[in-house]
Amino acid sequence: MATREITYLEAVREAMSQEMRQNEDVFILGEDIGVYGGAFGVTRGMIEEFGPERVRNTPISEAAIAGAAIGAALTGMRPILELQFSDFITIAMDQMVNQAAKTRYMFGGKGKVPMVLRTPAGSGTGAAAQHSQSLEAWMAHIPGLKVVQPSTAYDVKGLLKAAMDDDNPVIFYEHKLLYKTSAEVPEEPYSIEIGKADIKREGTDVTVVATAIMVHKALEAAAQLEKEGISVEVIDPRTIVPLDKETIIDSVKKTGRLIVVHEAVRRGGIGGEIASMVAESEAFDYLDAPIKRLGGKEVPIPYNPNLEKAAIPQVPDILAAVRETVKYK
Amino acid sequence: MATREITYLEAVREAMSQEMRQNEDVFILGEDIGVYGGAFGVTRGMIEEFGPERVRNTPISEAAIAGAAIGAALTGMRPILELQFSDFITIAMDQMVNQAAKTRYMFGGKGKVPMVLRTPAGSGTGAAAQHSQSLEAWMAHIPGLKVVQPSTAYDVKGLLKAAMDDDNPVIFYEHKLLYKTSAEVPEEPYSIEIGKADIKREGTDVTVVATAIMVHKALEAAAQLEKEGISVEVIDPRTIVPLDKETIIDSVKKTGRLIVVHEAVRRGGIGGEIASMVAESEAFDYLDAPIKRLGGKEVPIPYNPNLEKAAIPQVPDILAAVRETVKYK
Amino acid sequence: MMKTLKLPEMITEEKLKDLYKQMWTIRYFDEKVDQFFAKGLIHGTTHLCVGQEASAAGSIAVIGTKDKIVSTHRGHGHCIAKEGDVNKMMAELFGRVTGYCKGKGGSMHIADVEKGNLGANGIVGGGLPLAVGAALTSKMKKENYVVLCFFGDGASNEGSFHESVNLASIWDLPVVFICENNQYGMSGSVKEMTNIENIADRADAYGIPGKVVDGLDMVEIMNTVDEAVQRARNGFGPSLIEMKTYRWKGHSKSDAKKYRTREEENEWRAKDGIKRFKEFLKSEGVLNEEEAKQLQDAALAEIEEAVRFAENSPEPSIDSLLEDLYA
Amino acid sequence: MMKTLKLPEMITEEKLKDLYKQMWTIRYFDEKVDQFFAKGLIHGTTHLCVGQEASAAGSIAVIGTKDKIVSTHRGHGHCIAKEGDVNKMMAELFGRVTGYCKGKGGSMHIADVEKGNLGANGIVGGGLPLAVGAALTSKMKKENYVVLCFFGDGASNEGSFHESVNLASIWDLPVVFICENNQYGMSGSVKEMTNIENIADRADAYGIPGKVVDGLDMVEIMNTVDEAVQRARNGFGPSLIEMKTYRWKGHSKSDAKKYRTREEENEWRAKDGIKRFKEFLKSEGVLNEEEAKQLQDAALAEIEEAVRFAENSPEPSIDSLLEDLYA
Ligand SMILES: Cc1ncc(C[n+]2csc(CCOP(=O)(O)OP(=O)(O)O)c2C)c(N)n1
Ligand SMILES: Cc1ncc(C[n+]2csc(CCOP(=O)(O)OP(=O)(O)O)c2C)c(N)n1
Ligand SMILES: [Mg+2]
Ligand SMILES: [Mg+2]
Repeated sequence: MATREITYLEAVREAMSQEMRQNEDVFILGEDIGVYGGAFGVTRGMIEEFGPERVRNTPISEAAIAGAAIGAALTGMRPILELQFSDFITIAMDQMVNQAAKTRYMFGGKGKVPMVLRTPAGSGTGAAAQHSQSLEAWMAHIPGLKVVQPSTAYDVKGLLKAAMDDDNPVIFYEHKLLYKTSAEVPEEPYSIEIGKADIKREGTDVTVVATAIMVHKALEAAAQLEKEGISVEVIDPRTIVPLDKETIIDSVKKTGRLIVVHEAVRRGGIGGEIASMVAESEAFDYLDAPIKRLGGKEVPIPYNPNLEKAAIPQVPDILAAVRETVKYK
Repeated sequence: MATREITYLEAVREAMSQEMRQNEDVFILGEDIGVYGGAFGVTRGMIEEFGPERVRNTPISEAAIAGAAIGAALTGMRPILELQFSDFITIAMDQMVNQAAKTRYMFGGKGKVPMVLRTPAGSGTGAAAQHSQSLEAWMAHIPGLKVVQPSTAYDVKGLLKAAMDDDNPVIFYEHKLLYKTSAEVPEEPYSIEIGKADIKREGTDVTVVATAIMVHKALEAAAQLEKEGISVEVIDPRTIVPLDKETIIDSVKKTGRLIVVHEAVRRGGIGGEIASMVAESEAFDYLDAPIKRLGGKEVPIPYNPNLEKAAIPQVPDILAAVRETVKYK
Repeated sequence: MMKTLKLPEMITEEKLKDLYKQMWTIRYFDEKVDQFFAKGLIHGTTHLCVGQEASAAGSIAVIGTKDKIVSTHRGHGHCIAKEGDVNKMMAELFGRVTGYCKGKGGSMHIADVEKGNLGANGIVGGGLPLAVGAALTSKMKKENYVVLCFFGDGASNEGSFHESVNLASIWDLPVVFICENNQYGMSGSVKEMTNIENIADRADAYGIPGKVVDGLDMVEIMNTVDEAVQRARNGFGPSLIEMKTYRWKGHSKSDAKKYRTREEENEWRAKDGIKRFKEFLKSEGVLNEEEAKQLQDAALAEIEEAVRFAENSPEPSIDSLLEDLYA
Repeated sequence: MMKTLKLPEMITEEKLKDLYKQMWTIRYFDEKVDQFFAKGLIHGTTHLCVGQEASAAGSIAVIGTKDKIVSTHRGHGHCIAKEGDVNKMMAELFGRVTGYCKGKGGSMHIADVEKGNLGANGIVGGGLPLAVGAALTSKMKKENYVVLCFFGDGASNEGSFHESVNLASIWDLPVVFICENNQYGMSGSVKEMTNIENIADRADAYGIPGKVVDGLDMVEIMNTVDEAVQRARNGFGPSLIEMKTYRWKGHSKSDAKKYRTREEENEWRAKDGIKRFKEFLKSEGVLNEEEAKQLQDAALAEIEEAVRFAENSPEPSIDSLLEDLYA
């Protein structure tokens, strides 16, 4: 397949556009996704290609637009809902959790809700407490949803294709700071299985499971640590529901040490799930050190850029955690 | 203090009534809490004593009534919001998470939101998927909230007093099936510190940390296991934010084995947090077996009573987990 | 016969008789459920629409199989009217594997997707956004179906009502919002919980037609809903129809009904929509007393059969717990 | 002087002059912020109210210190009008410890609880329920204050609008809902996003008065809000006032404004509320051109001082990260 370097943002747009060209049932709805191109410019140009019927600018009504996506999905469409900031899922929560996630089960296996809720998450833009959260752990707690967190332009295109092809509601987190990162991405559509982790870097001394933007920080840390003679394996789960337990467990069995890193607040974050899953697994006996979790501090994301950075794990935090873990006897 | 046996439900009502007699600023608002007495009868008789101004029947408008409580709290009242079912926090989520939890921090330490959101949680009443959830892990993930889950009539009265006295937003989970359980409860108001676990039963072989109704199931299991010569320590954290890490860690250092049990869906539940916290602590070196987590299955709560029971941990599950854990070599 | 009054085209004499029977089917179904609850033979909770049969039967009478409905927690009547199978309904309430949801949903989650019933809903106001979405499909796929979206007076104070009606309005979607105003939420009266005369007046806030109808008058219901359905089908967008009605029973299983008086209950009971429909049919010469009795008896027999069906159906296996989640 | 027009009692000549200066303070503040953003000297995002000064200044002019406001993401004007301190505001935008929120909140979370500004809000429609709660306190504690609740045209499509206005109405709470209709949300025009002429017409859905005012006409604003405030203060409950206005700048930091035309922008700019107020004051003999110039210059000087203050203020220490969460 021919590839070229494009950004994460372009990859999202390309995945949607290619799908919409192929499948009449796919459409997007969301706030300001029309001529404005969405708050982050992801849909820019799409209304021009697909028209206002398939790129539907909505009122600021998160509950109704989420429900409209669900109702449309239940009756044969395959909507993509762009939720302007992932923090606003608080308003669409009832529809996503009490309707989308449960409909099929409550109905005894009838009906399906093939929709993707795409939404930018994370801090780093100075948008403060109500526009910077990482709330994926909430969604991961809800049976019936799938939860995806791509970290690269390559992954985001393939995972979005898989999400659009999935017959279930998928919550698809795009990290704001990743939009401008780029990678080699095939021109043709391709699919990355939902539920398959990616070993972003192989290593032997310690396993670092990192999500979203933390994948990049972990890789940066790993490159530095290599110089110190520490070999770090970096695993990007890519999807947290379903979670690729096997890849993680195998890695820990090899390295004997595990650090989990995410941007979301540590307390109650998905790190607890991953760490516990490993500790309960056959990998327990291979653990040579306590599992460490790095995550956001127990505060809302502050506005000041220095505080904002201090609120979430940074490369030095990962370095310190790895060093401490490998030293553990 | 004089005590008598009253139910959990009566204890909740008594705590509120005593507080309202004392403090003019305390009032309750919620759906059908007036002559109807609330969906579970908790406020029965209160409108007769305190009148419709202080026992405010609201429209079915969860976002507005949560926000009204927050706004009232911010300006000097001390509201108690009765949310009819804890599942409906999905509608009040933006107000609780993006407003109540963050206001003070966003404002740089100004303003305070002294409110209690009381809400019945859990399954067991046949009310199915949208009326039976245990979503406390969501709230525990949000800095700025406190999260309380009392398991006995005694605890509920003392914890509710502490919650009403707290100057921060407290999410107070009452388990539906516990309403009718009773215990010796002092007549006078008393306070149980938020953040203090209770060792509900002492033991030496294994620590079971259980929340809400699972405390009772754990105690039942412990009683049976005693006959098998297994000594189980049952710890009820009572509040999951703040969490009394010390009591749990000390117990695990003593027993060397830990099982965490909650009704909420296991994946992404607070069990992961507790298990990881212990695994990261000094107790790691004392662990003689992998930590086990028991929690709800990865499905919405089904309607059929047998399925409903099978969806969450039951006494036999705890028995099996304990036996397996103590056997681990 | 059928000379004095105009009725929608599809409402033949045959259909009128069916509707009369259907109203009884609804009533008997819910009366039976009430008894089983009282005896503790059905668990969970349920919301009965005894007294409100007309709004379900009359509204759904004017749409076809391909049209859709979105129902509520008080949804047995809607389901029956939308060609629902009372056996499967009763079995569901009994938690049996032969039920609509294989015993997983219960009263609040009965759905009949094939027949266009997109489901009851345990969340007050939860169905309105879904109805908008279903109507959007109709429009985008040019399927030309109409969605009837039922909700209560209480639900009209949820934000989802506001957002949904506005959205349907600006997109001209084929949905008819039907507020079954039975005067109360669980206990909060519409008088206390709103400051307006009619919920239908809220239509103006969205630039759509709003109509108040006597929710016990089948003729008025059928004509008004039919007009709104035609409007929707022809691409002119949504309407809001309020049906003034009353639930005879308590809100759900335990309700001392302290929030209303005996007198009020009796007044409304006297206005019984079924009796009224019978009088109408008799006066129009469609039905005589004897035929009426036969239809009523047939309805009862159906319900009794449904109970037998339910009772004789097996419980779901525990293994089925983990099934049916993902498509 | 001041003979031709009736104005609310508290609007003395002195106050009129203050208001004129205040409008410039607001404009200069936001113009300055705009420049700093363009230069990348302020981070995050911000929403400027250049062009909309009148609705903030005029509305807040008729309430007192003990009264309260609930503001929005486009809240600099409200804050300044509610006795806000531009030094603390600018310092906050610079993320400094001397800012209103010690650098933790930024533009969208500036609050001045002591002065009765309950805060800007990053959640569209997020402030309405809070305003209802603040008004409830006033009523329950008999504090007799009134709450002005600002929100945008876009916010009027959020469920929280509906729930809040209904709740305030049935409880007769002292709150005045002020919709600053600047014709657009981020990009969605009010014409596309609603199907009605005026957002104020939604008042009927809650049984409260609804008024449309020219949001660039200080006199009309002051009189209309004053009437609603008096109504609220006297226990007659909420009102909904819509102010037709326009934001001159883009929605937030990057906005190509493709959703509107240059002509439209120019038309609205020509209607500048500040210029209009000056003409009014001149015609009433309250102000002459020279005094006007002095007030305007004084406003600019204040803002320049605010910038110096902000620039010279220290950043918060990293240690402060974990402070200020719990009371
Ligand atoms: C979001 C939500 N809030 C509250 C409830 C509890 N509840 C169930 S039915 C009901 C009353 C609904 O009133 P209305 O909409 O008028 O319908 P009715 O019951 O009268 O048919 C309430 C409060 C719920 N199920 N969902
Ligand atoms: C709940 C929510 N949805 C969406 C946004 C993103 N957003 C911020 S301002 C805005 C437009 C608001 O429009 P309006 O209420 O008219 O206020 P204006 O910006 O015009 O002053 C949007 C969509 C948000 N902050 N909160
Ligand atoms: Mg009702
Ligand atoms: Mg606007």
